[in-house]
Amino acid sequence: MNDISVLTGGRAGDGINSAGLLIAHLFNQMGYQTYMYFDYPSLIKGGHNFTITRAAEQKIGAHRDRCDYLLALSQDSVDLHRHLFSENTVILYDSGRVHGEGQGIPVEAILKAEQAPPVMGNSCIIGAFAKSSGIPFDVVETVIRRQIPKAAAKNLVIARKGYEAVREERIIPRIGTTCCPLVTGNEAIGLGLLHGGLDAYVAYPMTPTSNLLHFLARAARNFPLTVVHPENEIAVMLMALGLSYAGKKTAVGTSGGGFCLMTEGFSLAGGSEIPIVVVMGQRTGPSTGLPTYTGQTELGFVLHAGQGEFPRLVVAPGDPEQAYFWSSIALTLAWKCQVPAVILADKTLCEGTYSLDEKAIGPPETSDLQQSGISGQYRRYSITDNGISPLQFPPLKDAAIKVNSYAHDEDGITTEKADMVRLMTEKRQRKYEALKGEIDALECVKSYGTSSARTALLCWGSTLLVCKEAAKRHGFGVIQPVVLSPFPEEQLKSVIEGTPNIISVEENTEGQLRLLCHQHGIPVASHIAKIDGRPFSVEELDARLGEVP
Amino acid sequence: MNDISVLTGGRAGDGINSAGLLIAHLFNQMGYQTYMYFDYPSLIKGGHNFTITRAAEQKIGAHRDRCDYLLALSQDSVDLHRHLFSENTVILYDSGRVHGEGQGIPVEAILKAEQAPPVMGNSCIIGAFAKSSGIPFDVVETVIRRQIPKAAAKNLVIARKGYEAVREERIIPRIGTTCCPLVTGNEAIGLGLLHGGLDAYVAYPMTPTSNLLHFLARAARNFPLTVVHPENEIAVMLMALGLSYAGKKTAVGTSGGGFCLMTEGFSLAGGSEIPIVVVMGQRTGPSTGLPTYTGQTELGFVLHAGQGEFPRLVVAPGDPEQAYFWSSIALTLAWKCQVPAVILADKTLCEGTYSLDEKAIGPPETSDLQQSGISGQYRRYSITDNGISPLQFPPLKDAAIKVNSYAHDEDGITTEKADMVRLMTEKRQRKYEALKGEIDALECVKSYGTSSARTALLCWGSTLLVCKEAAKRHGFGVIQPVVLSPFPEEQLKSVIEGTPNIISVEENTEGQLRLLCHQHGIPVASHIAKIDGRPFSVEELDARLGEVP
Amino acid sequence: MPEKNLITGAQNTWCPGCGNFTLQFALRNAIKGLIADGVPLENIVLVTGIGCHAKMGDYLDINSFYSIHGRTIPVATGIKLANPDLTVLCCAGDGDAYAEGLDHLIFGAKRNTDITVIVHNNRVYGLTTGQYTPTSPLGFRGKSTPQGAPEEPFNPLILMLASGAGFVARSTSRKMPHLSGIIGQALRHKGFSYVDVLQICATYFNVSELYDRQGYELSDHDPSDFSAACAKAEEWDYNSDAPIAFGLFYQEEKTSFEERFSRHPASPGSRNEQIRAFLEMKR
Amino acid sequence: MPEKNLITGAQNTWCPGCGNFTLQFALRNAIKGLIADGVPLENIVLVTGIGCHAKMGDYLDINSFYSIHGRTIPVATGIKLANPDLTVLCCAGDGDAYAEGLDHLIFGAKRNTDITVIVHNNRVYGLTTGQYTPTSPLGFRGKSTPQGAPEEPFNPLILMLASGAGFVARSTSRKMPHLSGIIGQALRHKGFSYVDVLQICATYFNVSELYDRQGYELSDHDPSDFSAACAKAEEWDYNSDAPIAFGLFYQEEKTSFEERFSRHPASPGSRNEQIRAFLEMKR
Ligand SMILES: Cc1ncc(C[n+]2csc(CCOP(=O)(O)OP(=O)(O)O)c2C)c(N)n1
Ligand SMILES: Cc1ncc(C[n+]2csc(CCOP(=O)(O)OP(=O)(O)O)c2C)c(N)n1
Ligand code: SF4
Ligand code: SF4
Ligand SMILES: [Mg+2]
Ligand SMILES: [Mg+2]
Repeated sequence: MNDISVLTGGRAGDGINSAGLLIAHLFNQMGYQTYMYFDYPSLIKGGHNFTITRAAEQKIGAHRDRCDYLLALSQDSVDLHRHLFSENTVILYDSGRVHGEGQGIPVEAILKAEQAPPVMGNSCIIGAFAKSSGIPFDVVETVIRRQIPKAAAKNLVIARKGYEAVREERIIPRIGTTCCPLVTGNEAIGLGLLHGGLDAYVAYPMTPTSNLLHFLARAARNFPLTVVHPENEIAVMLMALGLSYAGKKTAVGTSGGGFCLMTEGFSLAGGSEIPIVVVMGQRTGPSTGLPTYTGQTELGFVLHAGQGEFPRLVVAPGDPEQAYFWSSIALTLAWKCQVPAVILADKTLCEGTYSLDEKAIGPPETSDLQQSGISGQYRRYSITDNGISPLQFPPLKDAAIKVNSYAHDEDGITTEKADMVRLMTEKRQRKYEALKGEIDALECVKSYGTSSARTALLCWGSTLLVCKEAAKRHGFGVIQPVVLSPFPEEQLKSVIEGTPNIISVEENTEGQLRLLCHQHGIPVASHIAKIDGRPFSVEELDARLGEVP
Repeated sequence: MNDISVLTGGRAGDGINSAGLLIAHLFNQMGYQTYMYFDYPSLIKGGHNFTITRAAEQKIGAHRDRCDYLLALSQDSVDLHRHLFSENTVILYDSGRVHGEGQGIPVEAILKAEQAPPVMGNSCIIGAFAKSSGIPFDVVETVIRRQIPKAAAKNLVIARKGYEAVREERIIPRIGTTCCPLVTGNEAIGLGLLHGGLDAYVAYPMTPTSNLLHFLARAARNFPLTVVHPENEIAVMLMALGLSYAGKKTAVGTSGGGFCLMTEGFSLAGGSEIPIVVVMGQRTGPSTGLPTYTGQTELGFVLHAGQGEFPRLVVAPGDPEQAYFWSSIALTLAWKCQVPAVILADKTLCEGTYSLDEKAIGPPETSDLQQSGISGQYRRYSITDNGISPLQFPPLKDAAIKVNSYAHDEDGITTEKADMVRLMTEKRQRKYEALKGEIDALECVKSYGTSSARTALLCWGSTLLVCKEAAKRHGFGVIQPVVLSPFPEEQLKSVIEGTPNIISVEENTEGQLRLLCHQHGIPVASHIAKIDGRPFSVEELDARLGEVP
Repeated sequence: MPEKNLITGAQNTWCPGCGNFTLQFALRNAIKGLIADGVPLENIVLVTGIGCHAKMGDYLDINSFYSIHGRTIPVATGIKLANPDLTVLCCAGDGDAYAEGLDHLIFGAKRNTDITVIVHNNRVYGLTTGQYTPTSPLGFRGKSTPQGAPEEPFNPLILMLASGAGFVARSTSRKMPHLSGIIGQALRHKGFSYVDVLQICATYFNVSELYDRQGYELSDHDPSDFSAACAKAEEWDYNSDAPIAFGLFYQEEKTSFEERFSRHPASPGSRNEQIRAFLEMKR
Repeated sequence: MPEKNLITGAQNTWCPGCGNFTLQFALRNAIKGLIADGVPLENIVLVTGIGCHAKMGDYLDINSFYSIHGRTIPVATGIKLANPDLTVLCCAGDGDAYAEGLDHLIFGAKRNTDITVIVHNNRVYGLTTGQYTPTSPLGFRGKSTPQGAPEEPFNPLILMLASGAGFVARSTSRKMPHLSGIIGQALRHKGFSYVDVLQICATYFNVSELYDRQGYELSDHDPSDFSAACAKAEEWDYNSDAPIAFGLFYQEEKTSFEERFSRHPASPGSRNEQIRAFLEMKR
């Protein structure tokens, strides 16, 4: 089985992310499934960045520690990763910057000779990598023409020089033709939202969802989409609710710190029954923490955020296909049931690049807004059997559409009467049941290889793919609830049935999903935690699984 | 057993709260334990307000539905409460405003005759009440002299007129001499904080803790206390953290909506290890909800608020003695363990008036800041066995005291290194253990009458006293965890042991404490919910208990 | 359409003598004026904060978004962006707009969103029973400042002028026709319009006497003259006893925020085709 | 005390050419000046927000509170209230102080808290890789506005003047000695002092040429003249190509916020006695 891992390292500003991505595209052209992890600190230039680009025959979404190729644009790239090398590691380095073993490439000299700007150093290295791994130059050419269309010619000249500067070392065989589109988790979320009918996106920049803002801001050229970046997250949330009230399917994006500021508006959405989707990308906390690293510490927070009780949808996609599918669903269901929804992601998913399996993204049926006939006077909160009132937007002839953060009556007028408060609370509870009915009709709990296994890993969000890979090595199954609220208790119980040992794998301390399972009477005995902001590598999780008694 | 309940009703602006309180003071002088519930909508003048003042021989803290005396200053006071009257109810009304059965008092005429302002109408009614219930006028005199010292003479004249306007109907016997100080929950919390050494209080007004702000703002005349009301809750939290950083023991107060805005700063406190106390008064949500009514819907929220994981102390006092005791403890422990703490109260507790049992408030030992010797260079986050670093404040000679919201090293300098992040996360986990040790040394789980009972009510916060009263009628015990984080799992388990049936009683939908118990492997089969913003009355809970299978 | 009185059946709970009554009727009149001009009633949306002022959302029988404390302006901005055909106005309190959510007010002006913001400036937190606000005078003895407020007020007109507001006016609940007129003008102004209404709080800050004594209506004032507007606005600092001008201080037409959001060209294909095209590029 | 260089061992991670380096040294010099004046080093506290600018908290070897995005000013206010003997200064970003936390800036000025706020105004969100801020020019093509920012910038000097700031100055990272001087003056000003520093962002908004070409130092300007200050501040609107003045625009001494918090008389009894006295009243 082919399974290749390329580490590309350099300083921030060297374009390491792009370099890793070009390599992923080379693999893509060679027929491989790919995944790219991008590790960078919170700074703009300098420091140490690296990508790990992997290629394999089957679907992957986790990095490996073992490094087959190292492309070093800085000394740190060699020095900091030594423990990942073996004698088989092919090392290519920029001989102007690195004292290395392996093959040096005089990047600066090449650029100078061609009067090319420093950013083109990447193409030089990519060319060299292609040569050393036996990737034909025409593959490089295809990738550069597609990915750097604006400056393809010059980059190709540079790449060719890099190609010629080294010798073939370790061949990567072609295993097929072009595989898949390569997308980041952020892009998959954005596309899923667009698929679901997104009209507006409002966000204040915050890692790891800033790139979703950037992606959608660009997409606004091609889609009928309004993208706004307001003064802060409070404004984001309230502006979004204004857009929703006036009929636009709207989402917002942030990370934990920004989400804190949105919680008051989140409760407003819940109480006044205004649909909204929050893309909540987790990173390492508490507080500012490690802004560019990952974590899974906000499950409890998003489940309980906001004062008062109200139904909410929380989905935590584990791979780009789920990100696409469930983002679309989240938007659709938020609107159908008039509830706030959270797409709970994390830095690993948001900023990882994956081969997207287009067949697996659905597309889910975009069932339209529930359009109960309006008979008689329109009342924004009319009490219905399923708790869902007809949703209309101004201007609506002969009607005043009144939404209200106070306890209110069917017309949306403030009430303080105990009876009406109870009726409206019960109405929202029925909406919860309606929402539960919607999710029960979907496969909310994914399981992989559980039929024969006596042990399964329980996970949520981006740890899915590392769990799948590590579990296979141990003959374990994997169970992943994608929907976390309403909690798919029955589906989870039926999936778990017959698997006596459950090990939760989460990037937090105690296992937040694990505790949630306990709440629902589902015991989860062991927990594997990760708390340093780095995602599990396959080898690391593999070893940790070996330690579980 | 003497058990008297007086309902006083009128419009907002009539001073119903004061009237109810004067009645409580009459009872207090007659040797009774008292409790007053104040029910008012979110408006300033008009509408319908009422108080229920109860007196009993044993400690009470819940209202009864049965009404023994009705003092009606408005027609609504008669019309809206008819279901509470029996033929024995003594009705006194302002004959200028109310068409009533019972004894009318020409309040307006009396005031006019004495050229007294409308607010003195209360004294008139109080006088009448005293007469009708056989309370000697000298008791009225004592109360008015003590409680309205500035205008005692005139009020006494008016009270006398009221006294003379009616006849004795139903005697309330004197059962002792002056009983206790009467305080609201807000005052008990404020006094407890002062007892614990509060230096500064920062808040933005929000029911039900606005009165705590008002109380402490006045107290700042007598205590070395800085009270600030800034532009909004974000500023509140951050200003408070600035005060804490510079060495002032600081608390803030708010309700759910304001707490939303504080969550980002709360996480900052957690991550940067700056002590802070949040008085969080719950009211009916979601969103603005019913601002002047009650609820217990934010337990899950305060337990999970803020991004990332960090230790926090959460205490939920159930009566004014606990409010005093645990507010003091919360401040002390927040500082000792350098964690954020939440005093989780609600409208019922905050704005209820209770007889305070001074013997039961402690005072707990105010153990001082842990003063580990500083050897060598001061490092704000030096890694210690119990996770608690020495706390010092600027100016500290030859040291830079650096706190940091980023992941940081021992000096407080930002780090992004996986190892240091793990060490600091573990340090905070050890602090959690230290905090757990502190609370384990205290009685965190109260139980009443559980030794013989096979059934116990499980409750938290202000429902304690109604539970105690209703449980007694059924021969049930009552179990109340006062500390909710760190969860006193062992104490709770040992208290619960031997009580096979546990019924949770909470003013929320599903039982948030109940779910928390499930998480800790403590099954709670039944749940009695209340969701209309009104606290349980004794009769109501009694009846609901009767329905539990 | 039958002449509607625009008042809902909700029970009114303002205190007797409250300036909000005047505001309510002035607003109603201004809205009737709009309708007479041909604006469909259903195209008007009111956004309120939380506080006494905000009860307007319950009382006026028009589309309304009774939002949360301090947040009228972002909500209104979202509504206007969603549908520029709507006439969107905010009733905000001074606690609301000058304290809790001041930043949004300044950004509303900066962006020149075409909304109207009416601040019920009673210079006190009414609904929370009388604390000082950013426009209460220095030394104000409210419940949170029993020893007197430790801050001088700011001058919100000056702030709005400094923020780029294209319509800056002041009126008072003591002058119903003036108030109706100013609100009508504000609603018609294209771009961000702001009206500070010195509203009497009968219960916690009744300075009717001051406003009656010192108040006068602007005349001979050129609202296109920015410096003159600043000078007039500086006349009274919300603290001392000085003449208080009512009227339109400043007006300027500028491109609005919504206009700068280019309407999207009819996209060449359906959403799904666009998505497919994007994925194709990523292959 | 041995001469300290005031710089920690933390690795500096600003981009080559970043204006923050100039700010760092200017600040260090200004602090050294204070120390030379007799201010104990340990009495100086720096509060930073989050962004490139905020790394100052790591780099300067003085007391620091590296807070969260947009919140330097309330933190600084709390510190100053806790201990008026401390010299408290903020390094804030323009995203920080003009967007996320604008309200605090205005209230800092309004209250006249005796703190110094230095805004590293690079007119871009640096650390989040280049989005427009409230002082970016109209049409700025940042990552969140690839088709150009839809808002005109506001003029923060005018806002600060309108908010009652008693010390309003501007400098630039292109003029190290000037910057040191202004910061020194700001630190010495009793009351709220504000310095807008036009800082070069080498990576996302390098307008060195503009600042060098249009920048000039104020002379013949009377900083006690409010109108003159406003006029000078209006000269350049942060958008167009006009002369950009550097220097002290306005200065006025006023009572500070802390001073208005009356220090409490030595209480007649201990805390517990006071508590008992209160309870006695409630009996
Ligand atoms: C986040 C938040 N904080 C506090 C409150 C409590 N609150 C309700 S109304 C109000 C003040 C209202 O003052 P203002 O805006 O001036 O309105 P007014 O009542 O004077 O019309 C406050 C502080 C709230 N609802 N939400
Ligand atoms: C509440 C919150 N929202 C967003 C962010 C993400 N964030 C970090 S720095 C920054 C912008 C910084 O811009 P600026 O204040 O101008 O500082 P600069 O980097 O330009 O110095 C943002 C948006 C955050 N940390 N917290
Ligand atoms: S408190 Fe003041 S503003 Fe509120 S309703 Fe009463 S008079 Fe009006
Ligand atoms: S991004 Fe700009 S502000 Fe940030 S360090 Fe680089 S040059 Fe400086
Ligand atoms: Mg007000
Ligand atoms: Mg900036």
